[in-house]
Amino acid sequence: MFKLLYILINLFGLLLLAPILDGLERSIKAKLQNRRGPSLLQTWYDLIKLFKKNPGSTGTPRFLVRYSIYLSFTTLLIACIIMPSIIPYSYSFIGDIIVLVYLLISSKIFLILGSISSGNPYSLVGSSREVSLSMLAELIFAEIISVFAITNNSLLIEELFPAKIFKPSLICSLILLFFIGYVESTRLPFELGEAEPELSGGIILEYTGLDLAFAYYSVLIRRIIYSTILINIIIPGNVFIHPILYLGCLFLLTIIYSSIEASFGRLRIDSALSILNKAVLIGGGIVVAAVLGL
Amino acid sequence: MNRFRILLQNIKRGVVTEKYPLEPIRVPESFRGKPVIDVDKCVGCGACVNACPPNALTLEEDLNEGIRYIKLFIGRCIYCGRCEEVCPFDAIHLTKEFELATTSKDDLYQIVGLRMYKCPICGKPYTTIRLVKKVIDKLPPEERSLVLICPDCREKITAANRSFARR
Amino acid sequence: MSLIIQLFFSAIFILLISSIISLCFRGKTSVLISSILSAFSCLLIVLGSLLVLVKNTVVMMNIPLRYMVPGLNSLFGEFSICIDSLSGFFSLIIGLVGFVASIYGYKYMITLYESEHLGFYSFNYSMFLLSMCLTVIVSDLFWFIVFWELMTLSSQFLVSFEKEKKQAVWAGYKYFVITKAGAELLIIGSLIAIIHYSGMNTSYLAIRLNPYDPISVLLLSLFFTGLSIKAALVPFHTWLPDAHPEAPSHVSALLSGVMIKVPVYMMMRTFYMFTKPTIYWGLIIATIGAVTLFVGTLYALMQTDSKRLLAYHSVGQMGYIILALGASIYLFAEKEYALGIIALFASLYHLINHSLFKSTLFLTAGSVIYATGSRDLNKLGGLSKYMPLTSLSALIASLSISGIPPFNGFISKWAIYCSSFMSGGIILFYGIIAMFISGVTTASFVKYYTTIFSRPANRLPRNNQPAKIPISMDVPQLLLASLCVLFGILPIIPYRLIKGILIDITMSYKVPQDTNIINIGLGFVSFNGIGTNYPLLIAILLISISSAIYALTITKKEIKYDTWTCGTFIEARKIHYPAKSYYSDFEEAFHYFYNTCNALYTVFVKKIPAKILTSCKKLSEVIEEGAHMCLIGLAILILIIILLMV
Amino acid sequence: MQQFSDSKIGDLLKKLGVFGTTSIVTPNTILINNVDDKLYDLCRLLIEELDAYYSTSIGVDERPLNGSFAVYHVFVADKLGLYILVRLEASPSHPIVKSITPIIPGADWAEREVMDMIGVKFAGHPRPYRLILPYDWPSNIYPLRKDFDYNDKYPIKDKIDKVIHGSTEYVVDKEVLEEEYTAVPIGPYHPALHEPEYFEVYVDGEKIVDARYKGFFIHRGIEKIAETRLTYDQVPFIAERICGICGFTHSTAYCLAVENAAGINVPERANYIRSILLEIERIHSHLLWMGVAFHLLGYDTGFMIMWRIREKIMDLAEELTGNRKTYGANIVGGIRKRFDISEEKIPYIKRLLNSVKEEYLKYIDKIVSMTEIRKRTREVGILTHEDAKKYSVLGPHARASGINTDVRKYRPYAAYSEVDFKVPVRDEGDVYARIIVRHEEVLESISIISQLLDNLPKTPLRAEFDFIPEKRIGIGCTEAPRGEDLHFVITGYGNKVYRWRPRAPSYNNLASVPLMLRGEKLADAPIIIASIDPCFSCTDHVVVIDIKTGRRRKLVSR
Repeated sequence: MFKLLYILINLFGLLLLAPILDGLERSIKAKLQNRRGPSLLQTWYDLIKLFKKNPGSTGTPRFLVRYSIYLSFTTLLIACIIMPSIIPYSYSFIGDIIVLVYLLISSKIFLILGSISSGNPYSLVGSSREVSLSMLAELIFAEIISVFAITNNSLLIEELFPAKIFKPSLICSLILLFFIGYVESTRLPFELGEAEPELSGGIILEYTGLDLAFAYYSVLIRRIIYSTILINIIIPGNVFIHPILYLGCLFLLTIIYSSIEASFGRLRIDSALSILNKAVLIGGGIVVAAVLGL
Repeated sequence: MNRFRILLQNIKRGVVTEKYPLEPIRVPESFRGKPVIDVDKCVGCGACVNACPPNALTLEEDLNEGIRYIKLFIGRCIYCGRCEEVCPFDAIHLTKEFELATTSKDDLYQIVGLRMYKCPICGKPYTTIRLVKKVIDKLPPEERSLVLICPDCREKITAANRSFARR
Repeated sequence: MSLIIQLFFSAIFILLISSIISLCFRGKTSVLISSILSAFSCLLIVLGSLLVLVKNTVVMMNIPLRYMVPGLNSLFGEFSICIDSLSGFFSLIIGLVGFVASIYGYKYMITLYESEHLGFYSFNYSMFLLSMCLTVIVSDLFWFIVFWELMTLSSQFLVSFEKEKKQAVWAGYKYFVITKAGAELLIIGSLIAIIHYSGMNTSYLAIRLNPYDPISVLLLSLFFTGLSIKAALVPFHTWLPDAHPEAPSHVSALLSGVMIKVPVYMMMRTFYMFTKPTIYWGLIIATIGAVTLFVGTLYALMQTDSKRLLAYHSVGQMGYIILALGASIYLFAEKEYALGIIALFASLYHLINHSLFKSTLFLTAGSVIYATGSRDLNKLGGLSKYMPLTSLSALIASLSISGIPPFNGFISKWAIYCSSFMSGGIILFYGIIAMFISGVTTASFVKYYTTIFSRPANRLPRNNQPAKIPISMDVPQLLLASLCVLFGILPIIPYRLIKGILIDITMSYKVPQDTNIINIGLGFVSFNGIGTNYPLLIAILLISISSAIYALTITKKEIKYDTWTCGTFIEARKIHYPAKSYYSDFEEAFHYFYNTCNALYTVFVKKIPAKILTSCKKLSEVIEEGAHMCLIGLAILILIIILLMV
Repeated sequence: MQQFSDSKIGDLLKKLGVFGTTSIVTPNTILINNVDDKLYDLCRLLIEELDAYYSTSIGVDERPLNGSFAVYHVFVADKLGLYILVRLEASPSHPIVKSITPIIPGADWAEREVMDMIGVKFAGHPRPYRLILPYDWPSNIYPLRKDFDYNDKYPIKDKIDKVIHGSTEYVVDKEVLEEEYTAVPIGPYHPALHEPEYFEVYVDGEKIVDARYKGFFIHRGIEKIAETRLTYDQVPFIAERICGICGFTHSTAYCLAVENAAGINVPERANYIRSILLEIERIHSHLLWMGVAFHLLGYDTGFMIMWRIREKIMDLAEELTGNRKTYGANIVGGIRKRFDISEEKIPYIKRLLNSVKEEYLKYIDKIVSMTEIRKRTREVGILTHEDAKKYSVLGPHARASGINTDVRKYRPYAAYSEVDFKVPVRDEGDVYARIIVRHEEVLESISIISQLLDNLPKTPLRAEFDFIPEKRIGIGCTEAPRGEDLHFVITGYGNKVYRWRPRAPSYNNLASVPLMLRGEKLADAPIIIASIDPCFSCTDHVVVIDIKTGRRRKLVSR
């Protein structure tokens, strides 16, 4: 019974926190740009407003365009269930870390399927960019997972979170995880699929009302999932201090993320891919180090 | 690392935006805001109407009632201040007021109604009493009689005079 | 004769009959006969192999052929059949896909290939199925090679079935030449085996090779090369992307889904049964697997022809299978039995998955050809409106091959990652490449699905209204697609099929019996202490939550609108995004790879053979000239002699 | 003002006299009349020997004056500081003149505009299609003819898209582009464009293969209104409203044109104040543009910083003119009294400008040196020197392509002859060069303002003059933040202009955009389009389409 309670706390905690963190990020970014910025709950207000609106449908097949966004959202929810987040308990029965990463990736793929089906050229360009990025991102994820697997000798989530020994290769892979989590969570230098001034929304261009709310919400949840993976590997798994530490680290990460986001312009896709290519090489080096036992 | 230095400078600078709708905002002395017609000074000469580029100021006459209306519609006003510049009697001024949003279009009108002076010959109202008074004050007494007649009648009289003279 | 043997023999008999009868007809009748008979016999094969796998028995049968040369103890005097779980597993795949393809093929062939000699097709089709089935169940190298060649021959005719199409004939020729070369290697290998090891006995049971003996190394390498040519492993894959698309679609399904698995069968036999697993062979096989999946899939990403794209993916997915096989051999040799078993399981699992989803995909591509007459992804679009069932099965198969949970491709890929990530060493890097390529596969199939089925329709090539797909073509796809889902959410089913093979192999190596290595329950897989996966739960959660959200949103009125084009009117034709534009930036980022591979291709596939050919020609010319010289010389000599005589 | 007796001008007149009758209409404007078949030779002479560039063409319905239509081609000889007008006459019954587009591609739009608005046809024009009027406009009605009343109304056909796709009467400018590329519509409603314009960009993946431009979506009857309803003194206020950013430069150009035509000498102080306000406007515009550019590059912090600095300039404008835009100061003959700059304000202005400069310099180098900004601007959207000349591009856009042109320097107006400043020129021709040119111009403008403030003369603000003579031609040219802003005026009767045509710099610059887009990435399209600082309202608003001011119409609907 307690286990179910834990899962529910984790799930709903993340769902609740994700927009608030975005609000925090927005206000920090505003402060960095000499603005006042919105309140912490602004993202929630936006979401609620959108949730109240009617959905729209377009593209061929119309059903897929809409349903894919719910599939995308649901995969993220399942990922939330798997992970230890606020309370360090994970329901690893569903799957291990590979399953977790696959859930994250497939949420993006579902979104892209729907987005391309809408037939908008901007959505197509955005999806094409997003897929190009996530192909390389998957490679980097594979490298990170393999480092985890080597250092912890397991792929099970409860074995990985938190990490027991901090080898140099593990720490390096955590930095890589930070990077790739940043890339994958549609933040500014790498926010290429949506790219407002270029593609006017790109992959989420054709969603409106309720569906748009789900699209936004999935972005926010994806962000918090990446932060959570990173945090939970580092902080100890004691039930009592874990939630406090977790929230503190989330806050810290938000500050870091928002200040990075405020200080970068958007990259062009070719330079983004070349940066990712470099990260892949670095990741390869880390894997070699891990294999050598460093 | 220039990009982070920029952020540091920004943090030092602090918040610069203002909570404008919640707090009042300062405007300079020379601000050109909503024009206001001074009802006491306006004589209804229509100089402002002629000068107004966007036709925000219009002149209408109700000949039956004998009233001349100077209408100012803020909805068309571009706040150029030409009216202020051309007004011979200092009767229209730009104020510092700029929050003019309203739910009713009527709020955007300023209408000055001035009683008109009737021509003693044909009985047709042709100008405002105030204007006549102002003009009369300035003119030498011998020319006053002509001003008190409407332009049409004046034309007729002068034409008659001329033909008389020609004969 | 046991029931299993009866089933197999009747299937073989029916196939034989079907091929002979259908040759007598020219038109639709022949297709009808061969389709019905093949489908029926495939069902029998499925039944028989299921029996083998479920019962986990080995059925053997020897038919002495002595009477062929009366009074003489002939050399290859025995036609021996041995159906163990490995053969059963592969014949199950042959039966399954063959059944579906036969049903599908009837309508497809009679509509699209009316003008051709259909009797010839039917003959070859049945022959092809027959030879494939026999290839995996015989237990004698001699007969193996005989049926192997028959398989190549009959499939070659199927590939170049459209005689008028230059490309098809050329592709068939290329296919035949390259795979024949592979077969020669096999023959040489078999000869070595026969001569060196087993006397005149070529039965599988007799061949036991010492992996460190130089001659057996030669033999193994000959075998491996020969098999990998047929399995289209890089660098011998060049025939496949040309050959598979040219065949009729259900034959492509058979070629990609089944035929290229037959060499894997022989590889498994060779490396697990003829010899002991060794580290270097494991590494070589795994390396070739990794290279294959890398090259094949990255090339698939660039394709804009639907069937060619699928064919390149066949290369790539073969890479997965071979990688897992190599990893298992390596891990067995390293005495990491647990991981080795997982890898072997993954290899076999992915093999059957690949036949399911790749056959589905080829059938969907065939339906698209049937409906619109086009394979060009640049031009297609919006077909889901006209062919919803095809679209659904294509979506399922695309998600499966992309490894999206909870479909079957995901579980097998996951098993590959688990075994490789935990193995450490070089296999780990191959695992990383495999995971990367999984992303590339996803990208490629996002392209495949969306360019054909979703997005607003483009102007269709043939006419504006696509032809209606008959039920006999829809049902086979749906059947395979539902198997994809079933194998995904209930991994216990394929596990049951594979278990026999795993047990056989672990028994033969006296692996410490740890039954908990692979723990599979209803819908869940757990590799002890390594990884867990509960696809059934994921599927239930996914479907139920997303449907619940969808149901909740149904209460709100849906606003229908057209795609937003910045507020201006623009024709759908103009904003059509062709397949070649997808991921062009990614291709640009990987241009080093593509350039190198293209350069290698031109050098090794185009230039060197051409040079060899020209030099052969020159040689023959020289020889011919020599002959002329000789003739002239002879004539002069005779003249002189005559003169002298005079 | 230049002198008649200048021997150079005399030589020039002799040289040009070969081609037609020459006359000097204002001290800096030469009119060549009766050019018949030697038109091309004349154009070549002007461009090659005199180093003049083609600026624009103006169609005038001169039937009430002399019974014929006229087309004026304006050439600008920057080196001599002269405007050379080539007047072509067209008979009212059969209005056809020779097109110069075959030798001067930059004349394409201007000639098509004349065809649309006046109804003079150009023989030999390569693309004689409609440019400005919508496709459903009746074919024999030309809005700028004098017999067209400003409040005439014509029914608009209902099914517009049918006309577009099926009509043979008006051939849509449609080139056959291979079907295999995707058309990406940028505009009319696109977040990167702040005004409705339409670029149809053909892409192969992300790479732009070709681009087409269609503009003139928003039309207000500004020219027609000015010619029919407004007096000389009222026109500056509508001229300002051509543009939301560089309005003051339009009203100045108009005033200059009328003053040139009438020979009014503007008092010194008014000239100084005009220059100060123009420079404030330029700083404002460039800062705004930089903000927009950084926003389009995805760097919102830079956007906020630039607009924060711009805010101070707007405060300054508010302090000087009473509003955040420098509107309303100009009037024919000088500056209005209200806009005088009093002595007390000068220290404040200087202080403010200094702080702006300081803050601006603190940020701009750091922002421009950021790698992603550099990568996305360097060697992106290149316009070569030759192409820039061919398309007669103007302003910072031309200066970034190595063309040394600046009205302020070479044809000084207002008080620019009294100050010392540099004209920044760069040779790269890419987006980066355009940023840097504008960056340097901001600094130059600040220094110009302080120089002007230092020697602000004490004269009256407005020239005394009786009336404005009729039928005079005047050209007023100012250097708007986007380039040369040219106003052409023919004075008329009854205190009204007879013909007024403003030509905004974006009109010339926009034609070069498709050229720059070719071969670039789609991601860079917004910044390339923005790099010319396009002012679509300037380009569009100057022509009459719809009769009632501000009336909206959907050009293309479904």
